[in-house]
Amino acid sequence: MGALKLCFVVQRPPYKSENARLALTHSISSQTAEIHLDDGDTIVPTLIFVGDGVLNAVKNQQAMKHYGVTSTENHIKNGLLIDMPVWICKEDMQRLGLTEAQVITDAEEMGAELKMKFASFDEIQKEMEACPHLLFF
Amino acid sequence: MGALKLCFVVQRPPYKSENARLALTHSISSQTAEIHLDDGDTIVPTLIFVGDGVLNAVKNQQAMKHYGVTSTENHIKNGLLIDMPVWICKEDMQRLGLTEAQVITDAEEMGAELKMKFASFDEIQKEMEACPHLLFF
Amino acid sequence: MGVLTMGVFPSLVGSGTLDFSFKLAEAAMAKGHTVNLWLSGNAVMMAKKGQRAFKDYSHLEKKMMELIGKGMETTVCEACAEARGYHKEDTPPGMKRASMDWYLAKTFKSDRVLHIGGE
Amino acid sequence: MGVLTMGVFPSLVGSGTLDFSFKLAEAAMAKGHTVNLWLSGNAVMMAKKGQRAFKDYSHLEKKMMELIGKGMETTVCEACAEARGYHKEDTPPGMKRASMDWYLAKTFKSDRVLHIGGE
Amino acid sequence: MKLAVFLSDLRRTEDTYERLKAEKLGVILVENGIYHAVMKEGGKDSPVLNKAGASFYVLSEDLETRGFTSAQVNPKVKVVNYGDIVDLIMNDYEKTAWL
Amino acid sequence: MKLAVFLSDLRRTEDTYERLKAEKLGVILVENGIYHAVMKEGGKDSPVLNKAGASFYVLSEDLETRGFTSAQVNPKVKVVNYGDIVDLIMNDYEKTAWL
Repeated sequence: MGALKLCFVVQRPPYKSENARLALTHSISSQTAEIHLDDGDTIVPTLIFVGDGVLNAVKNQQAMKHYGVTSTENHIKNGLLIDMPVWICKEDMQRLGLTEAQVITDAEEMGAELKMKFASFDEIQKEMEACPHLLFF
Repeated sequence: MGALKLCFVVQRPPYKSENARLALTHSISSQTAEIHLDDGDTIVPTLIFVGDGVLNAVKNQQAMKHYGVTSTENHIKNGLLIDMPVWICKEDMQRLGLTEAQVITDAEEMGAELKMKFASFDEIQKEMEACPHLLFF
Repeated sequence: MGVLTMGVFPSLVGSGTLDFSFKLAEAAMAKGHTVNLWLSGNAVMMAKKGQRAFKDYSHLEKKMMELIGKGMETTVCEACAEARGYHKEDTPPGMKRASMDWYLAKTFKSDRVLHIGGE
Repeated sequence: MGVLTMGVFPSLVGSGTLDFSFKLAEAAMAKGHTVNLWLSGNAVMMAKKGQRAFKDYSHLEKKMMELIGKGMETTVCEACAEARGYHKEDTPPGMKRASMDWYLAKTFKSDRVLHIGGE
Repeated sequence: MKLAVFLSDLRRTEDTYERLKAEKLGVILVENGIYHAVMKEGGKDSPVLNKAGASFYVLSEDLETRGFTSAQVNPKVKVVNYGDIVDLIMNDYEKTAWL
Repeated sequence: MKLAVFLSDLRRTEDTYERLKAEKLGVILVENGIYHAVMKEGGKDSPVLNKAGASFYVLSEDLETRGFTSAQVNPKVKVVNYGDIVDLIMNDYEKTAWL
């Protein structure tokens, strides 16, 4: 019986490729990983947005309206809804001129209790040290 | 009856993607474009390497040996062989520290008469002005 | 009214470039222009029938068929398709397969060419 | 001897990343390690049988079949494949199809994970 | 020449843009290129907007897809839609360059 | 942590590399990352090689594919093959990061 921590780190903006989307779908799939594991074993993900990756967390994305696809906003909120920790680097937000008002802070409207964590890169570094495997997107 | 000049401009290094390879195969296909054109009409390409694109012209690429694929070196020489003008930006070579000895200057061993043209960006700019359509890769 | 030839190269499932080119083609045709579309490199993914629509991916087959129906001449790079295992029978109806010289020849009588390269 | 799980995401016809991962897998197996390979995103292109070999493209089907024959467990992301129109009957023999949780579960008993993301 | 340049990335991997000259230059920001119209990295305008003599355009659909609105767009940049881009290509400029 | 970082591009689009810390850091240059081992842009070493305390490796197959040889490699960088990279991953480092 054990828990394996995995860090999913998104470094690039949304929509250029599937990159961020795949980070989101893969991290969320940790919920069902136990069907392949021994009893009691679990995968415990942390989803982290750093660098230009913080642009994935901008609110009010109209991807469905204009292109008929789910937004990364929607995916992030789904992550919070299943109680997956979602972290965003606050230094990077500041560098890119993003305020807290512009980014996702919670998914209360969907009934999620967990909130986005605004983390320093130092905290993110410590989380990466605590994860045996790192998955950079 | 007329000739249409097209500039094919390669801006990126080889092997990361098909990018440079597609520039080469498409520009070389100008040779057979006339089957789709009226009598006497022709497509006249200039293939230009700028920026990091000049790395495509480095000699002695061992792509076939290691990965079983044709090198961009080989493609460039094929271009010279069909008398397609191939230009390389000399300022970019200098910036990246490439000497003339390191890059393709001709394809004499294949029987090509045409040689690589080492051009300044000013000359390249003029060639782009002379082409009605620009194809950047 | 003019002729616009677009060559689309790097696009893929999950990238916005094919979406962009189809929307631009639609807007150009709505204004009475003629549009030719060349799909090469990874953009030949449009040459595969039977792509399943997921909300996570833009699904462009319907839009493409609609534009072909309205007269957009759409041709896919034959070698690029074969290299990916997309054979003649995979090609959606109305889409042509040709070698690269088709694209170059199309530029001859075009007023504008928008060549979407990159990686 | 250890277990190495690789996840390959962005690779495509014409990119070197799939070549890299297959060569690395081969080298690891030659040294007695066990290798698991997860193909997701655009790397699911390996899930299409019948890709024609051109000298311009690295053609990896043979190498992959060889490695699968030597025991490399190779699984392709089912949804990513379906979105591209690659169905069960397109999958080369010996390759598995699964949902994403397969990959995460494999990391559990792996000594090392090499996750090749990017664009 | 009258040239319409398309930029579709935030982090560019070419430097052709900085060196290209045109009597009349239009810069059309699409896809992830839209970030150049709305972000002030380190408090400054994107260097893309420093190109002298150019006219700048940004695609509204791509802005909104990424969570931004016209109100956030740099005053140097005009917000356009797909139809406007068709007119720019077919009427206002003679050549295009997707960099 | 003991971390092996893989760089596969000449023009990078992330800045994670500059910020990541590790007690023991190996930087493995593969694919177009090999240019950092052989080019002196503007006469200078690639900034990638300035990472303090890191060990640098470059894949010989990828060097040669692009027309370069071991003789041209910066003395800071050790030339390795695929088998060596396996040993680096499995024996010398605990985690990997493909950036």
